[in-house]
Amino acid sequence: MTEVLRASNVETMYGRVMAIRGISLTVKEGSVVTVMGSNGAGKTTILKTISGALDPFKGQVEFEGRDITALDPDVIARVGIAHSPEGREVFSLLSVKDNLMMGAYCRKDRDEVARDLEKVLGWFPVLRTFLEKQAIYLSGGQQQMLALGRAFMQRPRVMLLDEPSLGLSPLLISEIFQIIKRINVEEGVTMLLVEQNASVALPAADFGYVLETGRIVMEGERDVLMKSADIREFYLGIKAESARGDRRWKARKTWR
Amino acid sequence: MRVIFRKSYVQDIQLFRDRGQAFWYLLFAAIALAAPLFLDGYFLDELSFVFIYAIAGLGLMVLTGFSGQVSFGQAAFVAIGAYTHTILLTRYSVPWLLSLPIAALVAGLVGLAVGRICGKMHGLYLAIATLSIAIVTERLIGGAGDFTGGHRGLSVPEINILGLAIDESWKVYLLNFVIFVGCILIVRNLTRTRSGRAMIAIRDSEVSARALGTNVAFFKAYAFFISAVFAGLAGGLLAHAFFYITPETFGMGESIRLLLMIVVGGIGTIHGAVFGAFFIVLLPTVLSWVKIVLPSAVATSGGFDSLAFGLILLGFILFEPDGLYGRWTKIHHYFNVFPMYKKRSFQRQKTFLKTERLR
Amino acid sequence: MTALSFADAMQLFVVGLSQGCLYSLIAIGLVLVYKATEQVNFAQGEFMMLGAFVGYQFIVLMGMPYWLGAMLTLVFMGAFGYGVEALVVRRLTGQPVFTVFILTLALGIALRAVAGIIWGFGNYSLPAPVDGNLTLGPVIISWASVLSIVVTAVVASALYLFFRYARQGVAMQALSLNQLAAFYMGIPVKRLTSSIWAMSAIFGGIAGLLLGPMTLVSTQMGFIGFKAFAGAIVGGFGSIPGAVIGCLLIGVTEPFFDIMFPTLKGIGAYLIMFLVLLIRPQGLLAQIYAKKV
Amino acid sequence: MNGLEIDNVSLSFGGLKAVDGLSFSVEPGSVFTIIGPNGAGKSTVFNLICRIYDPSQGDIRFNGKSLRKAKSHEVINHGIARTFQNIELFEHASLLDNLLIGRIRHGKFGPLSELFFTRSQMRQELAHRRKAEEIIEFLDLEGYRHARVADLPYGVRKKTEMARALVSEPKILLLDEPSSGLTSEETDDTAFVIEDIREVLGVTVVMIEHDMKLVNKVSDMVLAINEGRFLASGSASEVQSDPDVQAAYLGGQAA
Amino acid sequence: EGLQGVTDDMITLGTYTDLSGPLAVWGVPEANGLRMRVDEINAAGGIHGRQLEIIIEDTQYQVPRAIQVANKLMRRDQIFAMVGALGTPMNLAIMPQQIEAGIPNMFPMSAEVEMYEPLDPMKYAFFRSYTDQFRAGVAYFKENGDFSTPCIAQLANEAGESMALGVTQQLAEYDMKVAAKTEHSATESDMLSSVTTLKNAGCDIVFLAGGVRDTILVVATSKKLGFEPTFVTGMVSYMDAVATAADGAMDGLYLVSPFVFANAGDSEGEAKRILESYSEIYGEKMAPQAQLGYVFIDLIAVALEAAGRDLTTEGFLAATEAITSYVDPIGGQSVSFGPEDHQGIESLIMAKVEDGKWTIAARGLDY
Ligand SMILES: Nc1ncnc2c1ncn2[C@@H]1O[C@H](COP(=O)(O)OP(=O)(O)OP(=O)(O)O)[C@@H](O)[C@H]1O
Ligand SMILES: Nc1ncnc2c1ncn2[C@@H]1O[C@H](COP(=O)(O)OP(=O)(O)OP(=O)(O)O)[C@@H](O)[C@H]1O
Ligand SMILES: CC(C)C[C@H](N)C(=O)O
Ligand SMILES: [Mg+2]
Ligand SMILES: [Mg+2]
Repeated sequence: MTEVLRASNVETMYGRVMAIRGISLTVKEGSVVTVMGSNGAGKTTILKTISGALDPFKGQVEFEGRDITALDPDVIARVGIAHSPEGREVFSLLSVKDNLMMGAYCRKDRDEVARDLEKVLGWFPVLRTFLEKQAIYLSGGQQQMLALGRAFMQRPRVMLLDEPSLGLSPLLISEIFQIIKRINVEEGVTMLLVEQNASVALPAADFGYVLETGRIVMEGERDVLMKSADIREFYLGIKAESARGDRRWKARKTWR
Repeated sequence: MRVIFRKSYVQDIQLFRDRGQAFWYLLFAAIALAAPLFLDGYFLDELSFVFIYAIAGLGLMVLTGFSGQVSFGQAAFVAIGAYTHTILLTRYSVPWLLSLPIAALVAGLVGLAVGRICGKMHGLYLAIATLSIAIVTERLIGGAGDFTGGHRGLSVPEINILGLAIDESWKVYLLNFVIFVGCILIVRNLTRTRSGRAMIAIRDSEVSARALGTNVAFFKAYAFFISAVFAGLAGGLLAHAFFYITPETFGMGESIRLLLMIVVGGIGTIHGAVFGAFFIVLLPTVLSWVKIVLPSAVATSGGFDSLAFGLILLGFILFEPDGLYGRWTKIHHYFNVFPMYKKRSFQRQKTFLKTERLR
Repeated sequence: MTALSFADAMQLFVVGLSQGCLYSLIAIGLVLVYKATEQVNFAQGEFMMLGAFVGYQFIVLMGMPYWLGAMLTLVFMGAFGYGVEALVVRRLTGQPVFTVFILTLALGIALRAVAGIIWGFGNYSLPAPVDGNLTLGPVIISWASVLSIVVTAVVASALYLFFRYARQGVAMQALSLNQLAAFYMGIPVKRLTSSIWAMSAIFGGIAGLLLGPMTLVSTQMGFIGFKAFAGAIVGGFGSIPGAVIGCLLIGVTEPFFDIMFPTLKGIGAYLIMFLVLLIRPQGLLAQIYAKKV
Repeated sequence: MNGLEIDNVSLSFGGLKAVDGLSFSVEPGSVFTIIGPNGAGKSTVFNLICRIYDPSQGDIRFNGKSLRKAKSHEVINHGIARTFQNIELFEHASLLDNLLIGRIRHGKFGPLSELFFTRSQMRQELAHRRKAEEIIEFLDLEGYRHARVADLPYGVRKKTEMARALVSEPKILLLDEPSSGLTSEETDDTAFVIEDIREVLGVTVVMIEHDMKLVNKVSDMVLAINEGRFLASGSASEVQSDPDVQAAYLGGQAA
Repeated sequence: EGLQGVTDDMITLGTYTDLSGPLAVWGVPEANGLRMRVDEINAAGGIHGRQLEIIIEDTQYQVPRAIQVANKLMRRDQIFAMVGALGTPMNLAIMPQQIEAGIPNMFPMSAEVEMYEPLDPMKYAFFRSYTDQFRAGVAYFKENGDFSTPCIAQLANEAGESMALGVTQQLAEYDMKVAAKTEHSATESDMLSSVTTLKNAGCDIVFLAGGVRDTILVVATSKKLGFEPTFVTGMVSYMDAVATAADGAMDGLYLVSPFVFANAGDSEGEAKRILESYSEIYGEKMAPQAQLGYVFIDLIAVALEAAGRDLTTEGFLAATEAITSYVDPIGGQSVSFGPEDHQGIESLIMAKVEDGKWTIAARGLDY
């Protein structure tokens, strides 16, 4: 498998705040890679830096060997990287249908687009019932489905998904990950996945990174990570009940 | 770099952050009070204008900077203050000390009414609605015939406080300065109490503000009231500085100038209003110095002043959208961390636009 | 006040209509930019003024045939609008709205000064695209006014369809709603934004060429832009049909207001707008929506 | 009757019945959870309680008093505070200022004492500040006190909203998906926080939540709704074993 | 400790005018005229060995700006006298402190009566007041041709108000009233409604108490509707742009003015030389406002010349007061002052547009 995406030594600042500090990661063609990390670790920042919404202060991002550092996000999107952002970011006053069609803005293959639209509506039947409704009036979870569908409509080579399961019902969460896996397998789309809900994300992934305060503190194949005690405790939520008892008491993460 | 250790909550609330800051502000105040000793009448008059415009700017800052209501009609309230004050002084012989607050209050009440009526309007709608108020006010004052002096205007008597004639530049200067300081303190107090916070809440999210118990309509109107009181006060003082008032004096141009002022100064901060006033008032003076070194064909061409004014503003907003105060804090930071200063601390990240059509 | 004869009323109505159409052309320029970027161009009146002056340059000073001069003017305006966005306005993306207000106000001040320095601060006459009057019974209307009505109708409906159905039209709305997401979709945001400014400047230019002959060309003529604002606001800022409806409403009622209050001419438009806003704070075709929480 | 009562409430948007004849009541001092598939109408119920929407039928009562006449800014005076699903913070203000704004319902409008910052005003401000600090400590937000809210990561913003609701000292707290965007460790913390809110602060909690682990841990009572209608209610385990709930919401795999 | 604005080899004059605002049509040529005469005088060796300097500031026709620039002229630049300062409201605002500061206000570019009344040693006006101008205009038409239904179309500003006042005052002399009055703002783009009002009132004479653009619009709109009363406007519109506007629609428009707008073609001698040399320097026809500027400085020069080398403000003012038989070198109007009379041009003229050009229909108007 070849690498499609590589970030080397990326640092990104918000004004005086350095949000990620020298991050390097690689994504292999056709794989699902997940980035885990607690709040404010910098996961969103990584995705935004890759997709060009933030300019890194240092470091490089490459897509299929091409340097895409700090290009405009629309150029990066046309290269083949779709980003489903944190907080959904749907086009609030456009109809659901227009939202989806905006995903296909750069595509010329009308027939394929129509077929993809059907596919998306098949995955998320609610969207079909609200096709002409303005996106803002969808419920939170419905908007999340829309954002995912829209990213898929781009027919990208790589999808960057920022918390795709945010606000979805348990039923849909498991469905979403099946769909992600399916897109990955059937359509050959590479996935870089940021997810709080590691207990569903990690099993669906091939490889994982763990991020803490802007640094990568752990990385490895899924199976290796699944066995790590820290990952199990802090991200998968699997632990001996007695370890925490019912009072607040925080275990120490050993990598710090 | 100075690190502030906070030892009590009072520190965040009190007037000055720490002793150092108190020292600097008091030093400035002392210099300002002593200015008549070393500045000539010209500069004192200019500074008087700065203070008066700063007062009007503070008002607009409360309205636009804090409560987020953009007003293109602030000059209307200035006009109402100026006219009320002048008419009270000349026609009803009301003592100055009484007339000025009444003028401010009258402007404030008109502002309150406007705020009440426009309470449901947002952004551009409010901006244009207030603009129309300014246009209509100008015309109505002009059309009101003898009572307001019509389009021909009114001449303004000298300031006379309890028999004491304020007839020289330095006296006027000191008077304006004192009122100016008072106004700053009042706005500062507003920012550190409930009403000020309510305004900020309305600016950032009306839904949450309501959910937390803010009576949005009330505080919007209140912001209008306060800002119109300041405008009216500035109007009263401005009338004296102008010696003669006509409705045209407070036209649309004035309203826009006030708005330009607070944005150039730095929207949303008290410093911004003051810095902006310095900028707007002193810029022509600076330009006239610049003209001395320019070839006369350029300097004397009609339109040079406007062009320079427009371009400087343009440049300002482009390169420092945070305004003069924003720039000032950066310079301040630069010196604070001097040897460790890193260029990247000011790297501007890309910013993106998001709709404000949802309320 | 003597009673208004039917003929006079018709005359006022028709002229109000053509005046309303001119306001609409300026307003459409404003709304276009707003629709695509949510920026408000307070210099739109000055764009119109510039268009009139450039037309004056080509047609009067350089003596070109009218239509050639007019075409060149529009080409110039297009390039100008594109350039203004690409070089100036773009730098402020993402800043609060009033920063952009102020930017365009400053741009307007600078443009007035530039025009004055180049062409002088006087009043200049510009030939009308078509001469003569059309007489319909008691009503006299110049062919130039008829032309402005036709142009407005064509422009407004074309734009309406464009935003409704064209892919680029939808994309422009999308980018005004959420620019970042539009970028993520691969929409060429920068190019579209500049194009929309170019379009808007072109409409400003058309308005200038049409208005110039009626009111004389001068650096002050841009102030009429504020009435266009009032019209666009009445209609609901951001809607093309709204802008047209609002401007026509203002254009048509204004002369009747003036007849009723002959000494208050000039403030009717604003009073009408204010009244409408009192009843509908978001204009007739509201473009502001309740946020879902 | 004490507590919150929703009595046969309906609301539709156009043709869509978002809430359809829904009734339930929340015991004071309990943690009440609403679950249901996306678009079931859960957030809409909160919006109805907070008077953002007006129900087309039915009544909402709190401690026996009907809320139907209240304006949306008066709801909090009954002691009802909430958070929003999509986070509605005062973005340009600091976290601390956000919390102080949360204190708005405490304190009267006194223009003179405010503008001249009298001593009593100072005392009031200090009291607000103390309360804010209490909540900051309670929710572990010390590090972010002076940060601009717009710059905070998602999870912290979520917590900030909860803090802002808490400083208003409500009797009942409505939480819309408190754990969304949190890691499982942080979700565990949230569980403790919710317990503390109930036990230490004595506040009734009504929450909308999709994370069944959290639901199981803290809820006294769970209500499942679908398409605006009642589906099931009872203890967490009862509701989760309900076949309708499983089909519509859990997808057979109770977490 | 010398006299403000006067050194051994220099006299500094100041003016504020509109160089880029709505009245820049007046201000820009005025400034050129002022400068031209100053340059001429300096080239000829100055006055009593002193060169003249004139500092011109732009007000954009806004009072606040005017106050600031006037403050600068008076206090920073230390001018000896203010010459040709433009704008009624600006002059009204600035004059009191200017006079207090001992700086004479010479020939302001405003025909408001306050420019010379009440009598003040420090103020000298060139024009007779707007009110007088329009009174004379009314009287002229009462005598030559008469009218029955007089109307006013007024611009909503102080000059318009003063002009309109003249009309009503003079009509009162004949026990007449204004039949209809409209008032408009300066930025109007369409005057149909005003014209309809006037037309419906059956006006046979309309006094246009206003500015430049509005005059053109009212007259042109009326022509189009076939409404053709006698139109009489004021000196503010006295410029080529008005005469040539709207393809001959302006023909027949009357205008009352204290000064005469001279054309190079019709002039001879000194006037012709000035008009032509202006065109050479500034590359355009010498507008009447430029002619005024030129004459203002010329008058100042006359007074300075008479005041002698030992210049004092009093001496200068006395010399101005002593000017009695000065003839405007361009327009030919005579200017005189006296101890009780600080207003220069007495006689008014009636100009008229014929074939797109201003001609003189009558001289020596009065009421
Ligand atoms: N606009 C901003 N300005 C300043 N700092 C910011 C900004 N956005 C994020 N940060 C900081 O950058 C850091 C990383 O934030 P980021 O949003 O990438 O975290 P995250 O891992 O995605 O967290 P979450 O899971 O909560 O979304 C945080 O400490 C945050 O405070
Ligand atoms: N203002 C509105 N206008 C039109 N439809 C609306 C509006 N608000 C909500 N809806 C619709 O009502 C239904 C219920 O929405 P609600 O937001 O209450 O769902 P929810 O249960 O909170 O879902 P989620 O878990 O996804 O947040 C949805 O189908 C939504 O599309
Ligand atoms: C002569 C004109 C320029 C004067 C001007 N209308 C004024 O009196 O203000
Ligand atoms: Mg994130
Ligand atoms: Mg919801």
